[in-house]
Amino acid sequence: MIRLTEQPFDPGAELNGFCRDRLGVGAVASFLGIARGEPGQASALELEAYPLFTQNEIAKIVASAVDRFGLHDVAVIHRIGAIPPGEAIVLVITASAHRREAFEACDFLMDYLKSRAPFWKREFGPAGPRWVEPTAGDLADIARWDRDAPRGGKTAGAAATNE
Amino acid sequence: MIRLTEQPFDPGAELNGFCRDRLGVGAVASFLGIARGEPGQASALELEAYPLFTQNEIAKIVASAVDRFGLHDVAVIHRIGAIPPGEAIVLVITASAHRREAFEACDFLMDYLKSRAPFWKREFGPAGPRWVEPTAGDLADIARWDRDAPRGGKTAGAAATNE
Amino acid sequence: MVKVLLFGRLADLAGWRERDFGPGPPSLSALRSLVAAGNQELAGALAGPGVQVAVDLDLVRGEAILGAGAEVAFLPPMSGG
Amino acid sequence: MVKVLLFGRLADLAGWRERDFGPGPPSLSALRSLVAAGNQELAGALAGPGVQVAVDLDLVRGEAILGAGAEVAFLPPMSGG
Repeated sequence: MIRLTEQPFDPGAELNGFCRDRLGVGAVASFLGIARGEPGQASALELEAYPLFTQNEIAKIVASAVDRFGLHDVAVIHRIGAIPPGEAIVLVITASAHRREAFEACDFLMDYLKSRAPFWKREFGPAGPRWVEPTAGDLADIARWDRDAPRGGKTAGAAATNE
Repeated sequence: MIRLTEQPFDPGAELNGFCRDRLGVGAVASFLGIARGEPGQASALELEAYPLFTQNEIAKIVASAVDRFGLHDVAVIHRIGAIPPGEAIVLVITASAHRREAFEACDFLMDYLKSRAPFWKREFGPAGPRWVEPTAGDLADIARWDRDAPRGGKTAGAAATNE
Repeated sequence: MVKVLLFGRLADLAGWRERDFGPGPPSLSALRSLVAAGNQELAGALAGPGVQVAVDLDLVRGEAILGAGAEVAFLPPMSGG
Repeated sequence: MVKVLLFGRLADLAGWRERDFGPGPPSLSALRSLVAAGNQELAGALAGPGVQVAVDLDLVRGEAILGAGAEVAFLPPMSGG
């Protein structure tokens, strides 16, 4: 499930909805990005998307992550528009049989979203607004996955009935 | 916050409670372990703890993770007793300024819980109950962290106002 | 008629986010010149590193022939999450 | 009097989880013999690899002198999560 939304979303409700009736899934990893800022600040940042294109591009990467890491399911919820401090920007949830794959897929998807997903982000800091581009760290993070061979299913098995 | 509980817990509510009023935190990683099993099965597994000792030992590891990864906060909620299929066993949540530290700390804490935390786990599979011991994979997972130098604060910086 | 979309700082430099160009520039390079006409800063930014182009929701590299009614988006370096 | 706690498969092998031993075994090795008395399988398991011992909530290695009222827990290989 991939969703772009201009409205605030409820990370806990999303997590619970995602996990409902998953008898075969042992491992659920998630990442939640929260807008940092000063209390009282109207918006910490503003995110622009090219909705249909953004949705398509994320769907391609999600499909490749499902394949590479052997995932049962993925949710990506990404806020767009103006985001006040303290509100959720992005939630990525990955489900798999074992924890290693869920963690790595979640990490991979966040690296992708940070530096290659079609969003444009403007931050409102003390020095005024500025467009954010991927940092050297972000580029190094995503490059890890280009270098690595696929890892899904390659790790040692965990216990049979839970992750 | 470290909690052992014989009662089911609500992962979404825990995540939301953890994230409330965190204006300085950009990154929240979490891992949720769910009891796998067949529908209708009374319990998928049973977890025993030595409550005070278990709590103390987890607290030591959480303190070392906070220090090593520069975390703002950590929550570990671990179910004990009999756990029906589909219910949450463990939830680990880590909060930090940047995503790399939150991910790594969550991964580290799960590796610890799997193979070194004072719990004894009995699974009820088709072949009857059996005590679970850490797998070769679990031992290899936790050994990664013994080998590695501390990583907290060593990764390249992310953007200023959100993770 | 070709619909042009600008995002991020490209829209700021142009002062607009969406505009139609007609009757129909035949190629991407011709369109890029039209879009940046009279705006040196925008021309530089459009030619800058990391700017990608999507035609009808597909990324294209280099030159492209544009059909009538094409939607062309100029995409500066991306950052989400 | 020393309180002994067994966990996991050690408790299964012994058929009990908690028992008092008195009037007071002076050392851990003496206590271990008492705990396993007449139960070869338990004796083997207690001496097996990966079994740790906590005295008054602290892990100890090797021998230990036990104070009156000590709580001694025998901990087989652990696995949570």
